[in-house]
Amino acid sequence: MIKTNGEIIEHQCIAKHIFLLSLRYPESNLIVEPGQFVQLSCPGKHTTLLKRPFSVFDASPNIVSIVYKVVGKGTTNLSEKRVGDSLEMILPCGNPFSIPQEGGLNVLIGGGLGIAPLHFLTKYYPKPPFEFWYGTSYEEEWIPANLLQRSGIDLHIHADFSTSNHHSLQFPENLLQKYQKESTTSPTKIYCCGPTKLMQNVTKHCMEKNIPIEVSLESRMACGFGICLGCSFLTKDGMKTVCKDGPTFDGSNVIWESLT
Amino acid sequence: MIKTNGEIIEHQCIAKHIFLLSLRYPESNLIVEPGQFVQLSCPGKHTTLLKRPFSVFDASPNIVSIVYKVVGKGTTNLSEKRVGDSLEMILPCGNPFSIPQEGGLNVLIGGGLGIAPLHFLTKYYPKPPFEFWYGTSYEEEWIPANLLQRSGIDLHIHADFSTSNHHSLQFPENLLQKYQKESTTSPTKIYCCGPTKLMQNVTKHCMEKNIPIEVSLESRMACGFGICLGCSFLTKDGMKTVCKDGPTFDGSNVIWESLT
Amino acid sequence: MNCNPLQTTLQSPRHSIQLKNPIVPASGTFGNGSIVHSLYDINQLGAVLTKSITVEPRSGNPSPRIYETPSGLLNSVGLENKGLPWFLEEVQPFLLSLETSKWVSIAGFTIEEFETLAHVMDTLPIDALEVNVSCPNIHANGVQFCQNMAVLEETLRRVRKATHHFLIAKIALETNPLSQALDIIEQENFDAVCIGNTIRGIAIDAETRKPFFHKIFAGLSGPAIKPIALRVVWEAYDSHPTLPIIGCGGIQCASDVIEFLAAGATSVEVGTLNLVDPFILPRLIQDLETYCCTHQIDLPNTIGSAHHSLR
Amino acid sequence: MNCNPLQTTLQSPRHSIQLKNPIVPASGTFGNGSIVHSLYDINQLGAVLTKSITVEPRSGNPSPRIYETPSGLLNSVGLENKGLPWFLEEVQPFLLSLETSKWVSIAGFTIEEFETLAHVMDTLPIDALEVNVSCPNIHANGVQFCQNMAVLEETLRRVRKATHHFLIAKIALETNPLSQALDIIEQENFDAVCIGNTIRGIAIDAETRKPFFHKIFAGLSGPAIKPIALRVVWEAYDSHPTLPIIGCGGIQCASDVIEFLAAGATSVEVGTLNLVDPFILPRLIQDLETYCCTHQIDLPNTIGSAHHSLR
Ligand SMILES: Cc1cc2nc3c(=O)[nH]c(=O)nc-3n(C[C@H](O)[C@H](O)[C@H](O)COP(=O)(O)OP(=O)(O)OC[C@H]3O[C@@H](n4cnc5c(N)ncnc54)[C@H](O)[C@@H]3O)c2cc1C
Ligand SMILES: Cc1cc2nc3c(=O)[nH]c(=O)nc-3n(C[C@H](O)[C@H](O)[C@H](O)COP(=O)(O)OP(=O)(O)OC[C@H]3O[C@@H](n4cnc5c(N)ncnc54)[C@H](O)[C@@H]3O)c2cc1C
Ligand SMILES: Cc1cc2nc3c(=O)[nH]c(=O)nc-3n(C[C@H](O)[C@H](O)[C@H](O)COP(=O)(O)O)c2cc1C
Ligand SMILES: Cc1cc2nc3c(=O)[nH]c(=O)nc-3n(C[C@H](O)[C@H](O)[C@H](O)COP(=O)(O)O)c2cc1C
Ligand code: FES
Ligand code: FES
Repeated sequence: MIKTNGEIIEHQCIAKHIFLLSLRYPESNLIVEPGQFVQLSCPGKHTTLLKRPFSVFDASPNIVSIVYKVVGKGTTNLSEKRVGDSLEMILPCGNPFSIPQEGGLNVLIGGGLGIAPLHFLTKYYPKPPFEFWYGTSYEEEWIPANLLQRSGIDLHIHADFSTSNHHSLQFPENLLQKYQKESTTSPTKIYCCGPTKLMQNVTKHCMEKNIPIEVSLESRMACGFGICLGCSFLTKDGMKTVCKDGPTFDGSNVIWESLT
Repeated sequence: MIKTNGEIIEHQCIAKHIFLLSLRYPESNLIVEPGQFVQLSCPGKHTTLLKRPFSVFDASPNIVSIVYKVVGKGTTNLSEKRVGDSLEMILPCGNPFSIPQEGGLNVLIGGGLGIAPLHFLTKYYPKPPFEFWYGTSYEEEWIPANLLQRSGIDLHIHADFSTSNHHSLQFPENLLQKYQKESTTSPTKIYCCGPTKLMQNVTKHCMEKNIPIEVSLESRMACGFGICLGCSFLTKDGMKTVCKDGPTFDGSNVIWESLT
Repeated sequence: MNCNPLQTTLQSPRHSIQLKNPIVPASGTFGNGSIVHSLYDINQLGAVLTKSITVEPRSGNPSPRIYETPSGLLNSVGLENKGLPWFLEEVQPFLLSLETSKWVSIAGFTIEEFETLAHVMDTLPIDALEVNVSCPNIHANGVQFCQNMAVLEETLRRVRKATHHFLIAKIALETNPLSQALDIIEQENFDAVCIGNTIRGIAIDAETRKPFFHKIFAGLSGPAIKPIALRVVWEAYDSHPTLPIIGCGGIQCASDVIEFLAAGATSVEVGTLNLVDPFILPRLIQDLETYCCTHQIDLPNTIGSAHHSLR
Repeated sequence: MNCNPLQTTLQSPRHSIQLKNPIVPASGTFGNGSIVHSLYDINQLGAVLTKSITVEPRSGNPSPRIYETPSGLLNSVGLENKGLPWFLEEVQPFLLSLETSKWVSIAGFTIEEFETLAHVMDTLPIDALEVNVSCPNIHANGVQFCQNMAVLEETLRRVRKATHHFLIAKIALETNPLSQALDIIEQENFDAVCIGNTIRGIAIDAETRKPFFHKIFAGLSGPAIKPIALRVVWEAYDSHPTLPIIGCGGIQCASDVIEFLAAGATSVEVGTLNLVDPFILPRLIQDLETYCCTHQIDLPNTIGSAHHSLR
């Protein structure tokens, strides 16, 4: 984990209130893996103190990309930055996803911007077969498919705008049910990232069907590297920090009620 | 006085730590006169709350220019802004200089960035004859002569780097003495802007020689338009605010000791 | 959409004043209103509140008087004002010409001065008198009036006797014990409390390593203190739910106003942000209107609602 | 240039500890040091101070625990820690392996718990014990230990009896009356005071108009509170010039450190800024060195210098 300055080399609006941001930093030997995140300082008109956590959407040597949605002070500041501006950041933070099995069928379920770390997973591990299910409740927040496919892997993208429920709870259940009816092989592993309620539901489903489930959790964070206990929550193995012990967890270990 | 957004259309480093910044704003009927200032918000990496006061260096319809020196948080933020960025500002603030007499000899004495409002004075009133004396203690902070002359008026610029005293106290005295020896006509009015000590000295000289003296004062400000009394000081007419009753004052009215 | 009006009522057992909306400028950060009135029509504000007036003219503290802190402001203005006779001659006519609630702030350095001020103000057709008991009492070693319970009680009693006006006690956020001070405010028949004034802080010039202000101590205001002001409002509403509270400290946007109302304030005062943006108050009123519309809430039900949510 | 070393000595009548420099992490914002030690060598710090330990394991408060305020941070971590036996087993070996001053923070909810903790820590070869008397006392209705003078006195007395360590009392910035609390700290033979902890604040979610934290109240830290912390340090040095003060509250750069030293602190603790920038402490040490060099000052003469400038 290092602190560095990232120079913005790409910044584009890809959906309503949603931006793709790529930053180049000088350190060349950094390994950034899928599931990890960056702590990005977001200075500007709106005063901010803490850095903001964003999942890595893509990374290559010296470059890290995120996809973010404008929701408040820091992300509003961010949206006003331009190519050439530079931002302080800490990276990589947290533990990556476990390595997807090459032979098996890895199913990725992303709700909203939960897509970000899953996209990087498909890109980082080109070999294992993935099925990528992506849902969002608002059509205008849909991330263009070409961005998700630009890694050159053949993805199965299932979209479902039919639900007005903004937690998109139905979307994975519908799909999981459909999947289990139509498919012959069962997923060897499910990776899920999105709203907490979504991850909780998927985990419940997976535990019933005995499918290994890995989730990437969110929490209000201060430090992002395990020293403040601002993001602690209860797991079956006791208190854990989202930022340092996670954000990737075995879903079956999470005590969902403790993640308000 | 209005609040508006200024878009940066020009931003260049013109001397060590010194920048020329021009902002374009939409309101077209605003009259901005020499001696007035703008309150500029300076957001960025360093947290600022209050706007910062800067003398108007130049103005034309819809455009205002300042010359500023990087000394702290806000001006550091400012120096990182680029053409196309936009900044909130309040303008025009304060009272302008009185109108220079057309027949007489108006002598302008600027120390350091005190040059800014005086430059605008020469530009705004093309007719009266001006003699422009400009001093700075640090050669590297010298504002290029072409910037001061770009208004097309023939200026007499007297520079004096010989003093190591960083308040440049000697420079105006030397010049005033020299002037009085060599010249036949006495100045009809002196306008002075610069470090407080400089203005105090020039005022003393002028009062001795019975020359009308107008100064442009500085102070720590909060509001910049007369409602907080943060910039009040004692004059011979009682307490006055630098921002609203000034910043231009008859030098002989100022009680210099009250301007710490 | 069905939009509710922003009217709010400060209602005590003996008095009540209705405001067009809960947005009031804080004393000392709005001049006496006339400068701002040249920028926009200040009659749209919930009330207009003047700079604290003292019996004698005061030239205030030496400069420098202003020091910016992270998201805050230290000021050492020192209650500069031209004194009571000047107020009556110069400020009064303008104030009385306004068509909104008219509030006057008074400050004394002795109990007698407070009494005199209240007595003189009693004859003016103003709507409320804000009694700045967060200024130092020269008889009690410079301790603030609101920090010494016996002094506070005596001061409020004599002010109450001197005037029939709607009376607001403006206390310091550090007031201790808060609950006792509020008891006194209620017992002495004050009609509302303003929570609160600036918090005592200092600044040191790192270059010279000397105190930045001649008087060493200064008052901290602005967004930095908001979480503290909000907490004191919460505590006051919790212990004294029927005493109208005017919340003050660091307000800069409509959601800040909503937070103060939800914590228990009936109206708010905005200070430092007037200095940052002279046009903030009308925008706050507008944004508040929009907020109430889009969230389909009305003010009476919002006041104290964060407490009710717990029950 | 002739550069003076940054060494500083916390010197009480009975004890003294020497620090390489005045920069110490504040408890709870540095983990127990091992994570940060993987980022840089924490032996370069003036001291290493652990997260407050309690007798029993505590899971702390429910999430959310963090709320950003203008230039500040409200936290409701609630002293989460794995308890004393875990500390002895897991933290102690790492701490004792360090080559700088080793400080342990203890927190109790009863006087007995403080006593137990002090007693157990007495046997460890650590350099100082910071006693977090700014946490709520469950016997006194949750009032902080440092806010009830009788409780404070009894607590400090029993802790002092239980250990021979260098003892630091960490008090709240709101401690009232401050001077009396400092008298007690000196009388009970504590060796230093840390000023101070977070300030009580609240946050309300404007969307739901409910308290943001389950426990309603939370602790405000960060640059927002610096002018207040600096003021309390100033007052403490003014009234108790021989009691070593560790200044804490909002420090983010070397000039902040200089300001705390000039106000009377012998060393400082840095909290929230560790969370913003994990590498801040070594940079502060470097910048402080540069500052002292370019300004040609040494630390011993800087401590309290803002007071001396007035005489
Ligand atoms: C491990 C992790 C990975 C994340 N990855 C992404 C990502 O890839 N893309 C993305 O757009 N966002 C991501 N987030 C959420 C992102 O951090 C927040 O949206 C951001 O911090 C909001 O900052 P703000 O200043 O704009 O909002 P603020 O002004 O601070 O708050 C506005 C609102 O934003 C929400 N919010 C604030 N902080 C958080 C937080 N830490 N987590 C969730 N919601 C928050 C709250 O609803 C709050 O009311 C991630 C969060 C975590 C913890
Ligand atoms: C009427 C008026 C006109 C001015 N015109 C100009 C101008 O044309 N060009 C220019 O460069 N500067 C001008 N100044 C000064 C300018 O406002 C300050 O340099 C600026 O506010 C510093 O902001 P900062 O955030 O960078 O400094 P901060 O971080 O706030 O403070 C750093 C240092 O800057 C100095 N400083 C801060 N505020 C002021 C202030 N209000 N006045 C003077 N010094 C201050 C102090 O030495 C302080 O220690 C003017 C000031 C006034 C009152
Ligand atoms: C420059 C300045 C002058 C002030 N003068 C007064 C005053 O005369 N009387 C008073 O009661 N409060 C005075 N205050 C305090 C404000 O009214 C207000 O209580 C305080 O600033 C907190 O609110 P804020 O954070 O919105 O500024 C003053 C504050 C500032 C910043
Ligand atoms: C997340 C967090 C956890 C804290 N935990 C403790 C603690 O366990 N014990 C303690 O004495 N202080 C604790 N504090 C208070 C800090 O040590 C420090 O006193 C306070 O944050 C003020 O300093 P700062 O403004 O530099 O952060 C904590 C502060 C924060 C922000
Ligand atoms: S955010 Fe600090 S421990 Fe996770
Ligand atoms: S800066 Fe507010 S009155 Fe001049």
